[in-house]
Amino acid sequence: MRLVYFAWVRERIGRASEDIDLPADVRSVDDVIDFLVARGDDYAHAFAARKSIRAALDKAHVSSSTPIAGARELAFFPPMTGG
Amino acid sequence: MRLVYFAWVRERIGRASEDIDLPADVRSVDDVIDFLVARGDDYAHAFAARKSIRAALDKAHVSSSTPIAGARELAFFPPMTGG
Amino acid sequence: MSDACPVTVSVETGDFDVAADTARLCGGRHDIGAVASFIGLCRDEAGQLDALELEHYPGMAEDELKRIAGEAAARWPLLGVVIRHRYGVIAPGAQIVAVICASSHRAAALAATDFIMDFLKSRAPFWKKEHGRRGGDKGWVDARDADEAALARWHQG
Amino acid sequence: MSDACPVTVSVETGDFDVAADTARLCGGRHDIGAVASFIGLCRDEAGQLDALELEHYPGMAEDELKRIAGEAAARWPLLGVVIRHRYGVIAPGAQIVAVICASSHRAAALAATDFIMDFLKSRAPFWKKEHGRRGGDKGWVDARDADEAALARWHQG
Repeated sequence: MRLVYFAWVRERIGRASEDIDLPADVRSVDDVIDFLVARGDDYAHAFAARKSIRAALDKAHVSSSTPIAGARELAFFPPMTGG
Repeated sequence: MRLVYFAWVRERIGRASEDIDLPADVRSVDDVIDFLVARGDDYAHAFAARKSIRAALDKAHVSSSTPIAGARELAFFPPMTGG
Repeated sequence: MSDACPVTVSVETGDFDVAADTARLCGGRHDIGAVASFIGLCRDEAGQLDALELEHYPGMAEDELKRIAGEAAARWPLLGVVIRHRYGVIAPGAQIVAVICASSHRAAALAATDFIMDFLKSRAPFWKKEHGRRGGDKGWVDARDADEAALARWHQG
Repeated sequence: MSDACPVTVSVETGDFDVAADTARLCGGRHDIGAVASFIGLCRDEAGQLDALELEHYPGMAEDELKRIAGEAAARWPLLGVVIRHRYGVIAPGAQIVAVICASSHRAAALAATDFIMDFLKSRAPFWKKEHGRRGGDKGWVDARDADEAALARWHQG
């Protein structure tokens, strides 16, 4: 799966995107966050304020309980501040 | 006192303005309307739908019970339709 | 707040330029974060209209527009207001009225524009007459009850 | 209603021209009686800001703006919507975002513009970073609770 990061999530993780093979038991957006946090301190830092992180699956907003099955791209970012 | 008329009030009365010496017992905007209606059919026609006629005293909106003492110009017109 | 809010009002036969007014409002200052505007156009849905003719009360029209702009500036932290209203003969598709409100934040600019249009419709002394396609005089436009009712929105709070 | 409502959306680094967009929306038609617009500008009240940098999610940003415009067109009888949002480095005083809504009547045009700005602020994937005067990085702008709360206005009725 392709993971993409924006704003300070991107800065903390240290990259804009990456392709990761996720284990079969990683089923929801929440599971992906757990998986990433366990990977290292940069990820743990990025997701420290976990409730404020937003996710989009194939470029549509989703809640963190959403299943990721069949999706190609998962994005994580802070609350939006456009306009 | 100078009386000025707009839109269909002006058309029904047949003039845009006139200067009239009002009797001493004509004290309010309502009194002016009564005085005009008694003057002739054109005035009676103009003020037939009396509740819908608006008045302005020296270019400020007033209610029909407002005293006219000291004012120089009294305007009558239909509900406004600008914008 | 109204001390800091320049107000420009005009009642003229000629057309106006909202882009130029917006540029003038914002020129040389960096405290404006939001500009809301409204343009009212001469509408002719059915293709029956040759033109609108707008009558106004000279002097009072300008005064009322200034008064309404001042009320908006007293209610919201505005950094500039422009109100332009034309009179005379106006063809379908042409501009009739424009309101522009500048502020630091969007909520104030948008609400003030809405407020000014509501009061302008029912309080500024203008009257519209329709001229029909075949030279026929279709008569004076009736005031809409909805316009008067719209004012009630602003009396609460 | 949305069939009759052309929607134009753009996410670009370059500036936009609201007057040109308005003319394009209204050109050659006489059924538009009201055009409301909103322009968001880069604000620097304290003179501390060198520039804003806007990051966005390519693809999703355009999709979200189109989705929000479509929701507005489903709620109100609109005759045209334009949403333009810039990204990249934007200097104080420069334009960031514009929303233009055309309709037969003013209430729809104004409400739709307000609605689109509210949803754009909290749902369109853009993020602002401030660059300070002395080259210092002032960091990412925090989302305002007020922006999220503004959405609640549209959930009733």
